[in-house]
Amino acid sequence: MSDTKTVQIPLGSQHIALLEPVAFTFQTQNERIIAVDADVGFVHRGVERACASTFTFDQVATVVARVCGLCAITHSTSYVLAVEELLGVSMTPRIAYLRMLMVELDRIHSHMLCLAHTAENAGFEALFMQIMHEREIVMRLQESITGNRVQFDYVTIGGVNRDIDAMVAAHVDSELSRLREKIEHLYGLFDTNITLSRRYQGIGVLSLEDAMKLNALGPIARASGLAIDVRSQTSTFPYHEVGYAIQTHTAGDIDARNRVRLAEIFNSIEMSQNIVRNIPEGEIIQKVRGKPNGQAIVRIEAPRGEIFYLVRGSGNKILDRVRIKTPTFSTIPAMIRTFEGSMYADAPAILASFDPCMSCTAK
Amino acid sequence: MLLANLRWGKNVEKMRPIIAGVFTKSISIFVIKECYTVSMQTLLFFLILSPWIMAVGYLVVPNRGVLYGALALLGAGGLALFDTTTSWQLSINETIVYLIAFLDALLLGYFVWVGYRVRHWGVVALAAVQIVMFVLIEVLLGHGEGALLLLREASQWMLLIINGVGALIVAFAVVYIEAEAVDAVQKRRFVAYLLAFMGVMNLLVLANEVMLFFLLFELTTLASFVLIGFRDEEEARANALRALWMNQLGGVAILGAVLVAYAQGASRYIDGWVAGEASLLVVALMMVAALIKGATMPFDRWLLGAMVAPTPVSAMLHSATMVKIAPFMVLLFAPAFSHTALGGMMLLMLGFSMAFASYRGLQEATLKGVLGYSTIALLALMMLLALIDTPQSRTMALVLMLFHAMGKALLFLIAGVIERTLHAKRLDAMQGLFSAMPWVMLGAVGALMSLTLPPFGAFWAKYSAIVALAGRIDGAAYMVLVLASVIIASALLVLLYFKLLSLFFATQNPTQRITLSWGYSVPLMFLAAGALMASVLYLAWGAYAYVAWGLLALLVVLLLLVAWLRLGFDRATVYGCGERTSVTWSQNFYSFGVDIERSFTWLFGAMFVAFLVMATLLGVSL
Amino acid sequence: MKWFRQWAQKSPWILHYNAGSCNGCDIEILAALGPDYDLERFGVLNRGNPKQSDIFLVTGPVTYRSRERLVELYTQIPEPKVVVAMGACTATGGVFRGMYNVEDGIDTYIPVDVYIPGCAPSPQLLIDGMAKALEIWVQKSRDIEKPHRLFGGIRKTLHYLDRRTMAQTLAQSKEKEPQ
Amino acid sequence: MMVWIVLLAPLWGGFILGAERKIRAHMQHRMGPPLLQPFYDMAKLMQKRTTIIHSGHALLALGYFVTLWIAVGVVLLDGNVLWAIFIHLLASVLLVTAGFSVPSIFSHVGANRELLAIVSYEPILLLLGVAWYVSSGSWESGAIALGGTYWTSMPLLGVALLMVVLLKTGKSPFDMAHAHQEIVGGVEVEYSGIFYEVLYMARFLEYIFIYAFVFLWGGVVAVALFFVLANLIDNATARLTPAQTVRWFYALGLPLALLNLLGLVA
Repeated sequence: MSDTKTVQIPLGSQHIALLEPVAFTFQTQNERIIAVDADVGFVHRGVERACASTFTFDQVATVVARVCGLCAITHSTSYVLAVEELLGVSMTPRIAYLRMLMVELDRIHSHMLCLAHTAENAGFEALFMQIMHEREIVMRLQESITGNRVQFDYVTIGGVNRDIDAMVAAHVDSELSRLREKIEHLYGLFDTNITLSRRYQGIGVLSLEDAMKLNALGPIARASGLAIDVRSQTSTFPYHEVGYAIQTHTAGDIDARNRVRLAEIFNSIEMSQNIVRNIPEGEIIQKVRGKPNGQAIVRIEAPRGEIFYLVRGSGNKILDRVRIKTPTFSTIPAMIRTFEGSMYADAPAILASFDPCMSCTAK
Repeated sequence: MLLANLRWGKNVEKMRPIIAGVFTKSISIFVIKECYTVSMQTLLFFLILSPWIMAVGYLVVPNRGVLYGALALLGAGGLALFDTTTSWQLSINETIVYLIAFLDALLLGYFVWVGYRVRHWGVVALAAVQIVMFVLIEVLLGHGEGALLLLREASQWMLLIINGVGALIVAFAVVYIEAEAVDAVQKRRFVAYLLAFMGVMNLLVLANEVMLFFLLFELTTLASFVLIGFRDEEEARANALRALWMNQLGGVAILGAVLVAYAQGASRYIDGWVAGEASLLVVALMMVAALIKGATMPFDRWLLGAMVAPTPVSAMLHSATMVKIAPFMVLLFAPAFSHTALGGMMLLMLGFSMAFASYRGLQEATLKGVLGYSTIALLALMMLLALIDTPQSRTMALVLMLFHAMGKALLFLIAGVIERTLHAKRLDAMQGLFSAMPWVMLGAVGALMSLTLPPFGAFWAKYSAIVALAGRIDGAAYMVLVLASVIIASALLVLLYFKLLSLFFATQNPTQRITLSWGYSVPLMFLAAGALMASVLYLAWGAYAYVAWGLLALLVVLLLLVAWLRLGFDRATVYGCGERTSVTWSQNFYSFGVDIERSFTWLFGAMFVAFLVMATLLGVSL
Repeated sequence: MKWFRQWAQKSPWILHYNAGSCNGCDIEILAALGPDYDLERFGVLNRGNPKQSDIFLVTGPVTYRSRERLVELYTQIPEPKVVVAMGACTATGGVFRGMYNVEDGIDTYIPVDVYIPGCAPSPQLLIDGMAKALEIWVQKSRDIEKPHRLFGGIRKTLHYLDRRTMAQTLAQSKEKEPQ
Repeated sequence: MMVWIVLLAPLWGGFILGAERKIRAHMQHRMGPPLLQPFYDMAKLMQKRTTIIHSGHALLALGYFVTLWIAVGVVLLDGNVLWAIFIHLLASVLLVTAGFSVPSIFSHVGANRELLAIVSYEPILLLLGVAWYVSSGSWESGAIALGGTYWTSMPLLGVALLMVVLLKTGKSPFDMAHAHQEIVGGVEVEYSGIFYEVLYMARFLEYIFIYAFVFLWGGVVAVALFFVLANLIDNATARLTPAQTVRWFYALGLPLALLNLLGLVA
């Protein structure tokens, strides 16, 4: 290896392995990445500014949902919770359960999309197809509960927009059971498929020290053995009532991240089933009066990790400040660290396993 | 049964005279009519003597025009001789014998002095050993009756290679050395050395008396020592000394062979040895000399060290002269060696050496380094073909020698051009060369293709090596290993050659066009044309000729289209993910770790020792 | 050769570019490529390479930074090509309209042939839009400046075809065949 | 009949590819494209406007296609199998040269991987040829076919051949040269319109070429079996990285081939 010169391989802003515009430039030697340059600002639209200038506070929930289509529900829920805090409203149990149900269903479909996309980027088309096929179960459930597949604008200030009746609840219950069987089959595949383990195990390792030092969040941190989860740290939602359990892994590679996601899918299925079985009776919307005044902070565990909302109002219709900190933003340094030393051929799979959400990051 | 009608083996033997005939008959009309009609003996003496005369002449009168004319004559002489089929020999003569002995003594004394001057005691010790053996031989061994010089089939091929390719290299070197930072006398001396080297080689391929052979063998060692050390730098001196002592080992082996032959009552004539006078041990010792000269794997370092010399020297060593002695020697001795257990052992060594050299070249970062390892690999293939010793494989070894000489010379000269025009030696400095000098680089691509791919020259050797080895595979399981290493090596060579291309084309901004002077471009053109013509002529009568012709026609048509018909389509920019980023280029290197390489080196050393031990045991038991 | 021309519309290859979307549309494209909606049964392949694509499927309201890439990719797709704007914000800027870093819909930069409404459009809508895009693609391929045959046009234009000559050729051929 | 197969080789290859896409779709619970989809794609590509980087790049694709066709002809028309393999090598190298001849990074990476692919599969194919020669005493494919099938005498070489089939037909786990998710098709990336069509059809020829070897090895049954197996494996595996692929070929495929050859010789 007597040569020190490197090849630059760009990945993005438009690339087939990417869903979103983000430009990486890899410095490689023999396809081994030695340095990474990331440019994540392509999706910046100015949502925060618009939330504090153009839109009134009751419209903002719809706008912040468009920060990211994958975790739209967590964005709007966080915002709504913050505003409700400022307005002095607290959730009734039924509203809390319904919101929690949607957050967990969203987590399931987001994790499944990540698994599918990782498989596709590792060149396993059939697995992609299989997971996408099973993901449709969740998508249909979401449609049956909220009326839309992706951007469902379900949460509103004071409550939620649609109720579920007993028939839908039973349907959700049975479909989730069906989904669990399919995912169990999938879990076996990750164990037995030899090529999959070659592409996943020991690839893209993020050590525990790096995870701590570089502020990794969510499933990525938990896959490295860092047990952080907002769901266990806050009591915004009554997670302890529905069977929440933190899922961690120690290896820190792609495989560990996949397994943490799979375990969380199981946990979310269990929680969702508990929710629809034991859902309390009550109204789905509360009367809300007044305008937000003061400052509120809300943290929620989105599929990718902790999402953080700061809302500040001074009694006007238009808010003073909406600050959004998203999990991918924190995870990017860890992602870059993980790329270094990997093969370029593994880069798309590593990238997908981090499940980055650039439109969250750039807002 | 469309293609089966034309079989492979039928036409091989017909080819050589046909090639030679077409070559000479077309060229001789214009250039060498006189030369062609003179007697064979005159022609031979002309070939042997004229390089020396030219060398002295150029030292005295450095006129480039005269030199070019003389070189043309020399090349034409090599071609003309190629056509003849009669055998020729020169009987031994008392005076010459004493002259040879005197020169031998002089040379060995010089080696001692060289070793003493630089305090390199290895060289001194080896020279001392040689002197002792030499004295023993001169005292003990009688002269007997035999041929001093002998024109064999292989000699004809070698004379063609030495004089045809060598003349072009010298013509290139005259211009190349002009830009070197040395005084005028040194420049003249450089050209004279190269010419003298050719003279030594011309005589060596004819030698039949073994002490003459030894003298010439050591003279090539001396010539390479002088030429490698021409740039009087620390590294150059060290590498020159390494080349010296390694090749001296070969000399010791030859003298050892003579002594053993004396002990067993054999004469001092090579044709006698091959005919069965000498025991296996003698032949094995000669093979050791060949392995060292051919830079086979444990001895590869001297050839790679030779890279510090000016590029024409590398070209000369790699293509036309020095290392070609090795397959030539194997060709001489193969009939007495091929079907023995030692022969099998040597096949294995050569196969492994070929595979490892082509693998090792994958890590080289200089163009000359890559070419050096590829030479080692192809030399092993030549020796392997020669050693298999079927009529077809012997021919193929010679064919490979010819095509390798032309292709390698072309590549080395191109490396020299790059060195002179761009001052680049490392591969990463050679980006975008294609836009700078398209024709030269097209020649380089052609040369690379000619060394591996159908329908060009060297491919036939690769092909027939596989065929010949498959023919001997039955009942000899180790042959599977030899075969496998040849096959793997040929795949690795494709990788080695064509990964070079990645940089030649790679540039985002077209660089400025570089025009070459005639002194550079004419030898290149001759070599390229020669390689192409020889390929074409070779094809015309080969098996599956029409398939090959079709391929060749296709390639030519494509090249013509590229060159002249700028296709009527809109030009587009390359895809860069929607971005316009600047890109740096490099090329890939492949390695599986230093540890494994070191263990391979040990393996080769162990194999060589085993070879020696086996040879001794067999020799003793006889 | 009518059947041959008809064959061509059965093979639309798409190039997907996210020009600042919220991912909602993009994951619906993935879903549509999945087995339940199976875009490939119409011959759709996601090539990811503008040079081999026919349908430019854009999502997002075009942010300030992605517009150059958008135009670059558009120009790299060889004609005939169809641009499909997927989602409300791609058509008009949608909810992002007027934000300081947003250019309010891709038709400010490139001509759009099909607008698929919705936020996010469901896969069914996407398939519907694809069908519409194919009709337009056929229409465009009739009107396109034809590439010359492999070696046909070379002598005429010496080195390579310029667009003016091609336009002239096209105009002449249109005069000849009465429509 | 063989002449017709050779002359219409792209046609048959297209059918095979179409059938394969259909089968793969069914394995993934999809409907999949129609059987004639490859031909639809061809028709489409012919009507696209073609842009090229430079004429050499475009023409090398043509050279690749024609040379590959010649290789198919040699192996099917009773030619020498070694010749066929080497002509195929020439074709591949033309493609590699094309890949290197444009200043596009994905094309370069793809060409490099193409070279690695050659290093991986070529020894196995050549050893297969040698094994046939040892068994049947001839290098001509006609004589090899007359020698019957080689199921029993070369089972391990059959496994190695299956690996080569996977690599040559661009199937995971060994589809490194075209790895769409990483390098957008590798050497194909800069081609468009009619020249991309040439490469697209060349892929059909690759199918015919490698399945001709399978046919020689084990007759029609083997072709059917390998076809099904290749698709099953493709559906059940992820794509390995280039380094891993080379390692698998040298640690598994090549030893298998050598062992089998040793068994034949000893």
